[in-house]
Amino acid sequence: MNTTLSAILLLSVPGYPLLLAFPALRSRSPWPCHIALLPAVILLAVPAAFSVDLPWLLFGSGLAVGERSRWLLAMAVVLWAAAATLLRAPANQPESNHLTTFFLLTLAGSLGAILATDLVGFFTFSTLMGYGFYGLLVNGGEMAAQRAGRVYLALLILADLALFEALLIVAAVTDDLSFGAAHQAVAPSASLNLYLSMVLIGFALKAGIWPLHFWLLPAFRSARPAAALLLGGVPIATGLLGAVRWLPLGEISSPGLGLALQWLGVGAMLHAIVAGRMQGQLKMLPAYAAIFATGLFITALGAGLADSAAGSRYGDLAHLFIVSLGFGLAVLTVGIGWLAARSPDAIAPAKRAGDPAPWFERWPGAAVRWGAQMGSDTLPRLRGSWLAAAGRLWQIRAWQSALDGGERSLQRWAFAITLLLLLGVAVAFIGALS
Amino acid sequence: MIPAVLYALVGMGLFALGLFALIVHTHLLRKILAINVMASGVFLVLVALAARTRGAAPDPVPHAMVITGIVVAVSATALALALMLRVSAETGRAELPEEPLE
Amino acid sequence: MSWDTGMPLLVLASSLLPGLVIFFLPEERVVTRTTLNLAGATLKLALVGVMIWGVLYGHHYETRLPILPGLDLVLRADPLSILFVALSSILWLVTTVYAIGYLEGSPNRSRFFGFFSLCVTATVGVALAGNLITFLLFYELLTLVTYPLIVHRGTEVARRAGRTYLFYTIAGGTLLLLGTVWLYTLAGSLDFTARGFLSGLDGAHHTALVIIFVLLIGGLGVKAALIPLHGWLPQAMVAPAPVSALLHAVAVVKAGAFGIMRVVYDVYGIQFAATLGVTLPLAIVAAVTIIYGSMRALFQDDLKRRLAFSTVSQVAYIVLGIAIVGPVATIGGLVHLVHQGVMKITLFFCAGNLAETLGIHKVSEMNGVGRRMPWTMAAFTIGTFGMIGAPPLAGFISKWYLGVGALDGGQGWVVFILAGSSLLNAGYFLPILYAAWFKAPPDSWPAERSFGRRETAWALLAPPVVTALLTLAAGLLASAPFSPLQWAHFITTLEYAL
Amino acid sequence: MPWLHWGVIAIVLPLAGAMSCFLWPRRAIPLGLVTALGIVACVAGLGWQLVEQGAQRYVVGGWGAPLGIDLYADGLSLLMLMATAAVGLGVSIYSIGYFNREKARYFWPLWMFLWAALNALFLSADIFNLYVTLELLGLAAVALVALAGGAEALTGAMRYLLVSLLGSLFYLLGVALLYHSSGSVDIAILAARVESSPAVWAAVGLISAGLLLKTALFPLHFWLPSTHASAPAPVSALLSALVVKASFYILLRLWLEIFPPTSAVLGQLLALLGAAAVLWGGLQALRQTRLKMLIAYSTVAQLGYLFLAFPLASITGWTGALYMLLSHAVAKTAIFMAVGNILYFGGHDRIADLDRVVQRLPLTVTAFALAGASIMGLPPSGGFIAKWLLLEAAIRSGQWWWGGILILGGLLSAAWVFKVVGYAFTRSRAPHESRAVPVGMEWSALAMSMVAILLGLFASWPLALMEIGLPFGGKGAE
Repeated sequence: MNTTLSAILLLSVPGYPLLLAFPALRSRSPWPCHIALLPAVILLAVPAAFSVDLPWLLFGSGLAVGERSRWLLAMAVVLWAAAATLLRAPANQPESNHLTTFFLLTLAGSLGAILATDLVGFFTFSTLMGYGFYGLLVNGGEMAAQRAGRVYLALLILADLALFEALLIVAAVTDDLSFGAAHQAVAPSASLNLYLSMVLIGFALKAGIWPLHFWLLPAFRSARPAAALLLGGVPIATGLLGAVRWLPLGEISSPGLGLALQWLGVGAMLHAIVAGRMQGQLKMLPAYAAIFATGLFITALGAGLADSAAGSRYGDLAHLFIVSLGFGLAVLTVGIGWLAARSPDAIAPAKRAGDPAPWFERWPGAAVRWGAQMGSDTLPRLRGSWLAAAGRLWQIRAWQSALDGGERSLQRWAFAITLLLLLGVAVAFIGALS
Repeated sequence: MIPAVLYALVGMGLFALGLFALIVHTHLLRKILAINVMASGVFLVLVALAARTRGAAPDPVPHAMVITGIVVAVSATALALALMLRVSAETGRAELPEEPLE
Repeated sequence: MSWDTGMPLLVLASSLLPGLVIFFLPEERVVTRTTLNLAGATLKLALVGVMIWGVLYGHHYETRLPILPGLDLVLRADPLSILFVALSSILWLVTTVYAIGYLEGSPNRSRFFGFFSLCVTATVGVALAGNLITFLLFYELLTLVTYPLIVHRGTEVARRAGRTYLFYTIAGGTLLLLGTVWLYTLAGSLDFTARGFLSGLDGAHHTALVIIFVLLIGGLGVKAALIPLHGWLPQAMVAPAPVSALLHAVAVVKAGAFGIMRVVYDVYGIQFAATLGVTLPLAIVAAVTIIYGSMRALFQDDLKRRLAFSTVSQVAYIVLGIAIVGPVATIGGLVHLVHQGVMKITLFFCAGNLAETLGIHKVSEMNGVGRRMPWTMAAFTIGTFGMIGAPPLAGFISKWYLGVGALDGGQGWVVFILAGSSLLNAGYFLPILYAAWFKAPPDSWPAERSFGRRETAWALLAPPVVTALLTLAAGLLASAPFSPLQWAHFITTLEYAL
Repeated sequence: MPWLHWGVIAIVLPLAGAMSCFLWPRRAIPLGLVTALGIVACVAGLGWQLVEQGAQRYVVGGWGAPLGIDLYADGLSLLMLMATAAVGLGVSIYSIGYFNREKARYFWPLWMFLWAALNALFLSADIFNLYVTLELLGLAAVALVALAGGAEALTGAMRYLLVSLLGSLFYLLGVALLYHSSGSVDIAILAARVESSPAVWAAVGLISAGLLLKTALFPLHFWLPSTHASAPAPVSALLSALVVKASFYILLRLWLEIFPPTSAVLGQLLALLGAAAVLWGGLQALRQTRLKMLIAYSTVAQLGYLFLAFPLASITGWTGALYMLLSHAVAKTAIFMAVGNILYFGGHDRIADLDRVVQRLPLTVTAFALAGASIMGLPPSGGFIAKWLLLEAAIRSGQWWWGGILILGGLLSAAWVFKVVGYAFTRSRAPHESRAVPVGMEWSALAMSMVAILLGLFASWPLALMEIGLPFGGKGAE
């Protein structure tokens, strides 16, 4: 296969869904969500490693498919195809039209992230995926879904900020932002620890790893079937993939951080078991399974960070782990959905919509209100009062009468001529003196 | 020399007197007269100062100036009087308002 | 006079002459007026294209006109001015199309378009100014010709807004004048020179130079809306939408920011400014403005007011990029000059569309508007994400260079300012998007006008869509030749003698 | 010596014009216009001559000083003549539409007479001749003010006449003393002979006081606002632009040539009064509710600027003051014309009731705004150049506080200009009757304001003309 053709194919994997996301461009095609997957399917069918360099894109970017990403791509294609099928259920409504758009945007982001070969490219696609998925969660949903979306969005922004900082750290030491070069550049740099923590926080937020899993539970609780099916394979999997791609595994040994991560992972697994037991809702089972699995992942990641030899081996395994995680969660979700359809009693009703906002939503709200009181309202008020004072000063009668009286007295003959004489005398006197 | 200085001092006195009258009087005719008195004072000063050196013939230049000045003063007085008549016809009083009309 | 010396004059004339002719056109000569407007805008764009090519190939475009002994009026096209000229001429074309659609059927259009053209002329003059006095001239001219645009509607509110605007800008211009004269008496020259012309001055003058810097920045900061000199900007949004768009994106605030660039790079020279110790305070002022503007935007319900405070914050990014010493941050500041313009003009176009088509002026009225006007809101969405700095849009590129430049220049704290500002940007923009796309639309809009099957008039829809695409392209194709980023690189190599 | 003819013609021609307008009142307008064009041509010829040959002195009739009349022309007088020609031409064209037939009969002869007096004043080479021309100027100006008729204008004219005579008498007394102490009235001879003595200082005091009264420097401006506001618009323009400047010209001339060099304290005193005028006039202007009153007070403020150059005592400072004078003359003419149009149009000049005049008289408002830009010193305008030069001189001489006064004054003028322009955009509560303004009046106002702007763009030419004969190169350059 020649390079042009492969480049077009690679580009069209994320590009075609993006194009179809414009409602005008898909109005004629009957199965837009499925058709959008076609380039990816073709790419899977051709068993060769492709890559394309896009020096004009952003700061110079690229796409590639290799041995590891092929598995991830396969997982994604299967999950997306299934979700697309589930999505078709509601008939032609404006909501469903929007939904299709968000679906395709998310799809493009998710596939692009898998193929990206550099930090900025990955960042871009995962951001696209994130915002698209937010739309998928929220669109036409209930109160609970909207709250879940809101939480997800807030965390997404925080995560992007953290990752942006990480990117800046890399960019400060190297101009080449492809994964390999970045790893090599950042490994010996002084701000390695900052970089590692930013990356870990960012992707932990994106993947909903305990204890930063705020968005995970509400999302699982309220997502519609198609979105629920994708939860494991798309946001979580992309988050985990990001951690694997961005961390310089195999280049560094950081035992302290590794140990901390391992403890965190164990904690996550314990939390999943205990909290899952106490919750006792069948619908929430995939959520706790996800927390458990990501905990396991973090434990292994910790081991990989602690020792560079383990790290390089772990890199390969991690991809497979992500693939199976995505599949597993999807199967679990579908299975429970099927159970629920058979016997609705088996699933306890979700919490009612009117429940109070969770703490992580209340506190920032209060902080913002406080900020409004302190920071932004006082200054204009101050200025307003100052202006009012100035206005009053201008209106004071003393000024007015001084100006009026001064002018009136200047208009009098006697006064004016006296002044004139004085002036003449003063000039003569001053001159004669000097 | 002595008479010349005397004339000059008298001229100065006339000037001051006219100035005083100009300030004090409100009637326009009096003001115009005051201006004329002042002018006469200045002319007197000019004529007096023409005798610059004792015994020598007086300098003719100030005299020429005085003649010119008188011409100017006459025409100015004529204009002033005409204007005064118009003012009194228009306002009924031959006085200037202390403050400008609003 | 050869082509090279006449070129800057031609560029000015391409908007000046149509403007002057338009003043005398009767109100009902719509076609002539439109043709003149568009022809002028297109011609200017073509001329600027020629100048870009020429500057790359070493042509020296310069017009000189003596005004005072030893002082000339200089119009010169250097790479920095080309950046600003290109921005203003592209956006002028787009805004002209928009204004034609926006003002269709409203009174006093000849006056409006006349001043509109003069406004662009003044902006281009600001861009092409080759020394401080020429800059001052066009800077003040800009104040004068924007005033009729702000009070265009002739209401009491507009008159007050115009008064506030003038109060600020005239005072600012005065400071600028004072600083310029003082500088002239010290240095004896005012010509913009890459890397500045003051570093050779006697050390005894350094205190005076610091005071002059404060005067100059104070004067320019009024238009660039640095706090506490920003008070006019939110009030000036009573102007018609195309005017707000032009004011916020191209003309007024940009003239201020561009002037700060000139002063820091081409009068003082960034290294010399750093030696004087004036860059850090400037950076702090910019940082405070960034955060303060965003905070205020957070609590505005009026859409245009929210956008106005967002401008306060975003223009300070440019200043921040200037104030950080180092080539990367400079690139960030330069490129944001263009990027902010393209993004903010998109947002104002969209706000105008909402007001004009549905009568929506407030954020709280925007529920579900995405379904009624999907194209407009799609453009708006791109604009807001660009502002937040989401990849791969234009704002991301700017923020990227500012962040890397800050680390590069040893100003790590700036990164936190950027992060905080992104957060606040998201805080005041995303709720709008949420309401527009996900909330249910009301039964009826405040004042709906029907345009048949289209969501609004063509002339209103095309400009925001085009500028939204430009926002996308400026980010995606940042590494392509002739992108704003590449041009900023080009300028930076000159300013730092790399 | 061919140039002489130009100078003499520039004086004789308007006199002849005045006579012919008086004799053939029906043809007054064409006669006046032809004369105006002729004078402009004369001044241009004189300018060309001066550029070619430098400063010139001419002995009228062949009798030299002290008895004969000498004329002297250098850059300073040339600039004043040119300002007069420019303003005069504009006002001539403007007044075609402004005055009805009855008024035109009186206006044209008087105006030509005034012009002759101005030209003669600027060309005079001795201080007594200056007195005569000053008196002629005053009488013509008073008659022109009275032309408006009505109590307000007549009392204004009367007051003006008395003030003018008073000022002239002070001046004449000073001349007498000067003559006594040095035996000549010729400026050049006086410059060589004058020494610092009590008599000379008494003369300086009297002359300064008289001229300051005529120039209406604060606090002696009491007569100016009512007079300028009550006169017909073209006359107000002439008074503000030229007549008050004539006495300033004499002061400047005498200061540069004759006054003893140790007058630094006096310079500070004058600048102090000037600064007070700038602030007081600006504040009073801002408080006015009537347009013409406002403009008149602005003249008070602008005259203050001229005196700021005295303590600076540098070529840049003098050039700045002279440029200020020139651009103010042109700009104020344009403003008075614009205000005249507004008055003609709406029949009133209440600022708050301008009632969207910007839509109905766009050219007039443009003229007002452009001229206003020059008055407040925004670039590109003559006012800006003047302000720049004065600021530069102030900073160079280390007396930056005078620069601060300039800046404050500019802000105050900006405040009143935009107060007016702002109301021109809004609608007033009650509708007003209006009548159409002749096209010529609108265009001449616009043309004058364009000249004010062009003075900023092509400043190097007038500045080069000022150099002829180095009027500031003497004592002032120290």
